[in-house]
Amino acid sequence: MPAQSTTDEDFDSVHVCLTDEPLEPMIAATSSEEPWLAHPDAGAMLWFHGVTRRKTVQGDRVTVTKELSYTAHREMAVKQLKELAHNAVQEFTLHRVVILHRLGVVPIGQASVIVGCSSSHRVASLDAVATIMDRLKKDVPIWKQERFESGDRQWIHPSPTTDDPTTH
Amino acid sequence: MPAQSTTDEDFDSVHVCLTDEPLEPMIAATSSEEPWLAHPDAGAMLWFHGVTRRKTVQGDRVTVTKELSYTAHREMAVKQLKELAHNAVQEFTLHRVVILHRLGVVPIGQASVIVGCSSSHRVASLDAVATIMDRLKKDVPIWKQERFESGDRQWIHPSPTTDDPTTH
Amino acid sequence: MNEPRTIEVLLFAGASEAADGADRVIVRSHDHITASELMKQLADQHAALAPLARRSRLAIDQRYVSADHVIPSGAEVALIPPVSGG
Amino acid sequence: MNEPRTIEVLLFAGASEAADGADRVIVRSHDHITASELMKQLADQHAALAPLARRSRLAIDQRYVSADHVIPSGAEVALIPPVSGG
Repeated sequence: MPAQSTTDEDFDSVHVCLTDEPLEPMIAATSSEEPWLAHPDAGAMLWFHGVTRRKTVQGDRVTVTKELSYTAHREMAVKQLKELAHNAVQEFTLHRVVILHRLGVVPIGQASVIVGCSSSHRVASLDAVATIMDRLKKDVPIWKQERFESGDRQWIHPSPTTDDPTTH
Repeated sequence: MPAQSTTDEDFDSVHVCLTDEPLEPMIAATSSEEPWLAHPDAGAMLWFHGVTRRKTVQGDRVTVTKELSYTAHREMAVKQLKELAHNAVQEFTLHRVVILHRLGVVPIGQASVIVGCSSSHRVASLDAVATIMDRLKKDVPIWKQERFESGDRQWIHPSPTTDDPTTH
Repeated sequence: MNEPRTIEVLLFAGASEAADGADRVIVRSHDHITASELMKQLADQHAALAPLARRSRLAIDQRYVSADHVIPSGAEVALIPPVSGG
Repeated sequence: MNEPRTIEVLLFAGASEAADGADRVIVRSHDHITASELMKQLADQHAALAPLARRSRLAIDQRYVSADHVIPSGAEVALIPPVSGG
């Protein structure tokens, strides 16, 4: 949706951030009162953390990841994340949407992406988080490089036939 | 599933709590490192908060809730929540499950229930949280009393034809 | 067989409210009674509970039981009205 | 018309790696060129980028464009290989 379709209220309901810093402290700083998702008419709040995983199992093959590193077309990615968030507010009648994505090296067990939604009922937030993640992984110009324990490094450019094996 | 079907590893993966205290500080105390959901092979962590909502819209009718109050068959509810969590671990191949439910008065904006899941991929956690909430609301002996701004109070005993209007 | 017996039934939420706030009621019954028979006697002997009891389940020793389940002596018996947790 | 022109194309991730780490390449082109024509010229003039370019999209001023989109002069042009964020 073009920017003119978003209202002021809609603007306030969205928080998007692309950062080189760890995401967990940003969430922790607000989590006890959850101001980012709080709204008196919100009956459901949902936080999704996409985290760097150690092991990837594909059939019989197990690969061991040391860490992931992310890069982006930053300006375009922020624009697209905002658009994605605003569209989700409209489409799923959300009260709040938060999308945070980390760039640079993300060690095992830490979050590369955090998506938060609040809505009157839980189904809207569950559907919205699923949809936001699907669209983010399809369209937003962010790329991950997998760094294996073996020392090998590989940029991930999934095609319809070779899926991203490290996906959350 | 009967208790004997759960292994030690399975037991460690589940954390269930029924409490008269606010849930948010329990989560905040662990959220920055998330030990409850952390696992080196977890690629996805999901936290759902079911929160007391101010307004309930049913067609043209809007009711304003002052607060909710919850009661339970405590011992039976804890047993069932554990069983529910263990079943979800098996069914959705989860690494961790957390289910917290608050009893007593829950003011607007505070959580009555928090469900957390971690899994290798996000779809498993999204499906698990949806399923756990559906089953919790169908079978676990916990009841809410709605307390309106008008002073009226009403125990909620949903039937197939009259759904729970205050549901998350 | 079928000796007279009293059974204590735990009440919660709207059921407790319907029984003027009592957290349990006594049902006069007999041995070898089934869950569905007990539900009928409960409704007969405590009319205020009848409407909600019709929509409730019975839990024996903290498990839901089927209609033909025979209630063991000494078991915990609980009337579980439609739940609304979450 | 169709005056000679050079177009700078931004590179990311595997595309930048294929260009020995460069964050952009120059494509010799002409005015009124479309996105699909530019993609072809990019692949012709920078063979190392060809395999990935075939699977990539073009973004003009930070929006994905269709194959027949004419590239305005002065626009930001970016080669967007299949993304893998999240």
